[in-house]
Amino acid sequence: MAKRANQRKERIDRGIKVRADGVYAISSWQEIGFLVGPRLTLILGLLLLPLVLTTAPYWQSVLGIVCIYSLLAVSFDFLAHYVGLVSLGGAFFVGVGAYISSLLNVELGLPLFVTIPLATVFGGAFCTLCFWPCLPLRGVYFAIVSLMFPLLAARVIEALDIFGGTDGVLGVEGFSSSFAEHYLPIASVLVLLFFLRRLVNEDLGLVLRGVKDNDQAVKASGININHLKALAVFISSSLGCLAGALLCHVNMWAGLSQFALDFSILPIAATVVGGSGTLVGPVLGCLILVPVSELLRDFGTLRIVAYAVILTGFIVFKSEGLMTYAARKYNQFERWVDI
Amino acid sequence: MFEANGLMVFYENMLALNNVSLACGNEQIIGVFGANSAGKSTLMYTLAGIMLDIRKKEQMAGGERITLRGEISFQGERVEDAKPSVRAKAGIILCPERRRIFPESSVLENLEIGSYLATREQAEETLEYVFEIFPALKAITRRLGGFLSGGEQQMLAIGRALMAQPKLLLLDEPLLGLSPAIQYLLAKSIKEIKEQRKTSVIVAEQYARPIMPIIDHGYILENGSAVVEGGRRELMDNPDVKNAYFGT
Amino acid sequence: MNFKKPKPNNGPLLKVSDVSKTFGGVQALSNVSFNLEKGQIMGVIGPNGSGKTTLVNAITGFIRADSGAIEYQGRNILGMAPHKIADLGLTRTFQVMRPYYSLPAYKNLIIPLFSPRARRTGGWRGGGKLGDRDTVAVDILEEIGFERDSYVPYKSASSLPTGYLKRLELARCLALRPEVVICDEVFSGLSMSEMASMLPLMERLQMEGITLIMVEHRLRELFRLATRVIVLNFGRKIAEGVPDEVMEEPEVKEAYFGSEEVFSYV
Amino acid sequence: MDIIIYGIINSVTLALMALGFTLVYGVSRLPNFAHGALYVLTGFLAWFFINQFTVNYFLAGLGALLITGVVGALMYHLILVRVRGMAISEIIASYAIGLAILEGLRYGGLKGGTYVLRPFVDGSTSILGVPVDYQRILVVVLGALLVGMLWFFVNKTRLGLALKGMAQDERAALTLGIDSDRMAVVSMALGSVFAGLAALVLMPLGNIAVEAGYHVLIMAVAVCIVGGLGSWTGAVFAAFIIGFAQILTDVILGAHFQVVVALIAIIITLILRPSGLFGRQKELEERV
Amino acid sequence: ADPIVLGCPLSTAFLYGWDAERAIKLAVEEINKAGGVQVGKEKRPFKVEVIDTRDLEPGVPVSEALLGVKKLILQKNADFILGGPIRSEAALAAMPLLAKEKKVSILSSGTLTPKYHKTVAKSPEKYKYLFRISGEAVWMVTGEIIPCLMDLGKRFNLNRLFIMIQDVGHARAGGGIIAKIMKKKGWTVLGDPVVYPTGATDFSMGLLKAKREKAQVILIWMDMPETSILLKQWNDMKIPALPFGSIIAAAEQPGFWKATEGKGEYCLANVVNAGNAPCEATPWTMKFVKAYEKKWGVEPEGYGSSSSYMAVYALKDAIERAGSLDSDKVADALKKIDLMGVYGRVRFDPKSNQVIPSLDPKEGAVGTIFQWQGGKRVVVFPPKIATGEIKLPPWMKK
Ligand SMILES: Nc1ncnc2c1ncn2[C@@H]1O[C@H](COP(=O)(O)OP(=O)(O)OP(=O)(O)O)[C@@H](O)[C@H]1O
Ligand SMILES: Nc1ncnc2c1ncn2[C@@H]1O[C@H](COP(=O)(O)OP(=O)(O)OP(=O)(O)O)[C@@H](O)[C@H]1O
Ligand SMILES: [Mg+2]
Ligand SMILES: [Mg+2]
Repeated sequence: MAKRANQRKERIDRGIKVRADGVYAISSWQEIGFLVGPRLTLILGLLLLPLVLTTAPYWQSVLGIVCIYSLLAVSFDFLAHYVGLVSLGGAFFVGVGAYISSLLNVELGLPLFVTIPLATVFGGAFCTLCFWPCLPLRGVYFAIVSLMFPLLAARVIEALDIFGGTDGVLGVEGFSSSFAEHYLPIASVLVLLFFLRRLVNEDLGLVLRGVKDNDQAVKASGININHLKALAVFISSSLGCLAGALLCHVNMWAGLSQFALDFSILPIAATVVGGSGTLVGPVLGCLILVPVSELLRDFGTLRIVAYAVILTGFIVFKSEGLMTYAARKYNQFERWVDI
Repeated sequence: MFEANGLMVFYENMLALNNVSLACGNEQIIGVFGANSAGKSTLMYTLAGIMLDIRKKEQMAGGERITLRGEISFQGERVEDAKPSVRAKAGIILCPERRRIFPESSVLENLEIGSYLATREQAEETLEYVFEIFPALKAITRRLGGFLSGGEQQMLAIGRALMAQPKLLLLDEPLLGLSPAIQYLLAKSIKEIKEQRKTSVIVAEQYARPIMPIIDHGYILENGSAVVEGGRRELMDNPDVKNAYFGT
Repeated sequence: MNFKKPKPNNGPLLKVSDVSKTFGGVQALSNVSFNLEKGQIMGVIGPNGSGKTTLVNAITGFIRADSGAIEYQGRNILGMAPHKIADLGLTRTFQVMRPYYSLPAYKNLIIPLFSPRARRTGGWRGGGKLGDRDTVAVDILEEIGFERDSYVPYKSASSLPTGYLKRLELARCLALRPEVVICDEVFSGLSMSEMASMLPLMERLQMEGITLIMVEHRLRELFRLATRVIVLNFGRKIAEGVPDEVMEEPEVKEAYFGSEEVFSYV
Repeated sequence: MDIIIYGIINSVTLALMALGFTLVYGVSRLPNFAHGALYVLTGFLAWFFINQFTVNYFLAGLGALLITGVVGALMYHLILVRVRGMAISEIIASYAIGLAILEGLRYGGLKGGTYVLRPFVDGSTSILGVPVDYQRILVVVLGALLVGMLWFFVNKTRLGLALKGMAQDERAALTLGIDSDRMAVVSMALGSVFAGLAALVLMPLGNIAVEAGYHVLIMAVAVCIVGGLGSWTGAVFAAFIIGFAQILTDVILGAHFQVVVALIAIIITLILRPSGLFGRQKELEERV
Repeated sequence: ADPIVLGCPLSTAFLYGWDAERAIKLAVEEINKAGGVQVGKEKRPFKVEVIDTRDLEPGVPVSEALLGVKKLILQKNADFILGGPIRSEAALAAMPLLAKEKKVSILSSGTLTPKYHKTVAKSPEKYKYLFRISGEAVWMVTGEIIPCLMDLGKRFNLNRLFIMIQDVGHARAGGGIIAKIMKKKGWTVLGDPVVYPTGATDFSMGLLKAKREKAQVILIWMDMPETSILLKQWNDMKIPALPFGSIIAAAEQPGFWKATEGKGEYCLANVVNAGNAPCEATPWTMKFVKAYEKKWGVEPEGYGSSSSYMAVYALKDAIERAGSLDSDKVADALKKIDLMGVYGRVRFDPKSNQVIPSLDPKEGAVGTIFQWQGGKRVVVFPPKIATGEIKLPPWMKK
């Protein structure tokens, strides 16, 4: 873009967003389309994809993985950018969810439509309990401790040889209908995305953001930040546990490797690529990164190298994240004006 | 020796500095006065080149767009495109607003870091000078910067700027949070710095009272424009200025 | 949270006795005592580093005093968590401003308005029931000097200049409908004309029954408000009383101004 | 006795692994998650030089260090500079680079246990009845030396101080004439060289394997954080705590629980001292 | 004619992955050169599709491997699955998936856990497509390692056993069982097994302990490459105990000698099936070893080489007898297989689909234990195929 003397680029909001008593004043069909368009694209897109992919069953199952990673990424994004707790322990949530769900399924014989919700709620509660003593930690210190949790959990299970030890829990029930297998993850992502987006814009969400910005001032406002953080961790870890529970039924197996670092790192990478702090961005990031990783599978050992290079490329060339960039381009237009 | 012409700064679509020109001769103290959001800090950042850095960071994060226009020259050379570190090497040192000291370094270390551009002898000599102006610092050399009280931090920030051997010292709200006695002493020292160390000083303040008596020339900023300009007496006699900056 | 109504007590609203605090060898406070009566405006002055902010921190629970007692409405609050103390109606501003930088100015107030105390009391001037938080927030900002119809209340706090941030600090306290507000240098960084609007505001607060402790270096303005001041030096209280009298005490002069020359300047 | 001797060796080993990471993080607040990769890279390069060009150990090591330093500097200059200040992006970007290097090496044939560096000095002796090989003694000596050097560099030299300033407040450093981008390049290069040095000293004890990269990274991060950011004493202490915790569990509970105990030690240390052993981060951040 | 696609989910960056890959490719090349596989009336070639499952890489989740298997089946249209997954967890985890997709699979490298064929035996109908042609841990221990140890003990009068294992399931199980049995057989087992986490690089504490306790044999069960460090340390410290690798990935490879600069001499290693080190178990054995060496430049490496090679031949045999690629038919044919292979007679247990082991190549699949002597791998067990005798290091002789 040529630098013009005595001119500067101006950005102007495209939509006429007027905030009046909590609703957007919507003036015309055009406006409505403008607002609803992108959201509808995402929702319909996700819902239709499995149908489009019926001839490529493998990609259908990849889509399921995309959704599972999306849940994790959204959970990370929520905790990191709306509460300020950067958790590198996504794998802990996955593992807890997977183990709870699979054990309930295998040991008690509960059907998966029962075990998944149970794992989500109780897994979330369990994770929150584990993280409770760490809530006063800040920044990297929290990040590192959270990173230790999945490592520790895997080690403990291994050392004590409980829950099937290194072999994992075998014989977990799989999805009986492929409809459920494909749509349950998608539906979870959409519903939870909607829920979280509402939440962060509600007053509670603002307070959480306040905790991130400046917890001292929140304390001075008479709010117990530990309770807030615990609540946030609960929400986020429930999401992670849901992902884990889904995963163990997709794989028909749960085991130690559910605590693997990949489940912590990939969602974070997706968040960075997609645009952190946008909640939709992480989903977008997963929609790109996971299939890319699958496409590269044929490369064999070179795959990870290629993947890392692509990832770095995204981060370097769109460091703000795709979603942030796209949203800006969509919502604003630019023009040159004289100074 | 230092001259800025037609400075304009936009934050996105907001005009923060509007065609501001300013000059500072050798061994002069220039005052820039203005109420809140008049654009004093913006001006200081622009002069020191920090604005370039802010713009770079904003671009990286994809946020708002900052536009800079205008010419700045220092000792006959154009510096408006020079990086802040280059300007600092040339002698333009900013003591930023809100006391940005290094919180995890001790007071002494803060000062040592400040002397990055100085020679060893200069550093030693200036260190003593700083302790002379702010004796309070001398007692607490080993305390971490972040633990200091507001006023102590302010003193430290000014001291640190001095350590960098400025030829042109830019002070952004130096009086903020200082006790009256120190305020007074600081004003006196600014004059001393100018005279003894052959340094020019530009001070941005909203609390004009202690500074006004020592300036050679002053500007009043309002909403990003320099509305009044003149020598010390001129400003002091201007009824509007008197009203706004000295109260009644 | 439902607190029992405090017992009607006829003692002082806030009673600080013999509070001391050291930071690894630094005696930041030593045996400071004072009483604060309801409705007063009390000034706290002292040279830089004399322990004023530390005193504020000790009262509001941000640091734990080593010894002594702090009673508020007859209840000992020493060692209580800061949020609990704030919930009792004892709030403070921060000397180094701590707004929520990523939020617009008015959204900054949503957070105190969300607190249990604001919900109970309805926020500043609220009649017990809290209305729409956004509206209340903008109302409060307007009262405190943000022009309602300008863009300022809606700007992101990170781009606000010092003056507004100072007021935002105060607004954050007021949103809680506090009983005591401790202001740590709210006047510094304000220009004369802004000060002109702040002084009446403080007076109004006093009239509304809010008790104020003001830590200040701007003595002129402080003395127009405060009925009583205490002076700290090296963590010790060296004087207490009516402003004019206190300023005449030689120890204060010595500690605070050093020389006559400076004094006359002030 | 053997507990003490091997405890010390293990601790110094950990400290060495962490040095480069601590340096970069301590002085430029850049979590260099490619640390482990640089470690392995140096080892591999040295091996390559020795075996391909049959140069002597010293030259090979020097060459490897040089290249690693340049790689580190380029890494910053080309990539990390664009995400500077966005901590999470920095982590992911550097991790991705590290991944590319490590897996690239693996693709290039670095697999299995066949890549080894020879010890500088062969043979072993016995200290107080405990057999110890010379290389391990060398590790302890060099480790102590390097820690001392680094401490001196960071606290006493102009460059070190400038780096430290930049880490704490970049904008303030800019006003003092410190060119933050150049400084970060310097610190990355230095950090990489230190990672490499550690590799050259430690690798003869084992073999050159990709997995070591991940292991070293985790240990380095743990030591650095447990010690408290930017604190040298802290890092050394942390290395000793973790090091001895490992050896002790090895003896008492069995190596089986080594990792469990080390992890628990880390978690507990941080819960008790939220900014690490010698860090003041939390207090500083909470000072109002 | 259309090729028959063999999907191989292998962890190709690791010994137990690439050994299988190389052996399978070798077998396929031989078969295709000879005209291919007779399916009904037409001759069809084999085609190999390898996917890197990374399951041996520490920290890579098993779901990666599962996705790899899925990809082979759903996208690469693999007709049969050969080789892996390699890691036990991954192989176990893949069972339901393979059963659901009704794919015949022959496991031939990695996975030693008895749980695999026991699971098959438990629901034979569901898992009837799953075979394993390589050895499994129970036989290895009771049929080979224990007898070999007893031999050793008798010959040199040794009876103090010290156990060092890696912190993985199969090693812990194996180490535990060996300890128990050896105790029963009158040996002194010194303390509990010393367990090392995967990736450990310092074994001095354990070795010192062994020395202190006057161990005479150190039983090692580790599949990580760092084990070569253990042997270097063992040699440096001159620990007077013979290292006996029940599973010891590092020492199986021909490159081990160079990696330890000869310090690994005297180490014993079990390579599960004959043919993974040169010997004359059957006429085919050396033919295989030579062919492998010719194609890949090294002797057969890990313990999955000869079995993976045989897996292809067994499959060919079964397909030809079934006359079709139909999973049920091929599975039935595999069940009835009786083939003289590289490591003896190949037959599957009718219930568990596990290859039937034996000490005699004429009766079943034989194993191999060798010792490093002068840079060579000398087979010392079972006696029927041995090419040399066990030696003690000089510092052990009194
Ligand atoms: N990063 C930014 N983005 C957008 N607007 C900004 C930014 N920084 C400053 N502004 C706006 O520019 C105007 C001038 O701000 P500036 O900080 O220069 O004022 P000031 O005179 O220094 O005020 P104070 O005395 O309170 O510090 C203000 O209206 C402020 O809101
Ligand atoms: N956490 C701490 N560790 C060490 N010293 C501290 C700590 N907190 C405060 N101090 C020291 O205690 C003294 C009192 O600090 P305080 O902030 O209370 O001063 P103040 O009266 O508010 O000064 P100012 O007017 O400059 O704001 C100072 O000298 C300060 O350096
Ligand atoms: Mg300003
Ligand atoms: Mg203070």
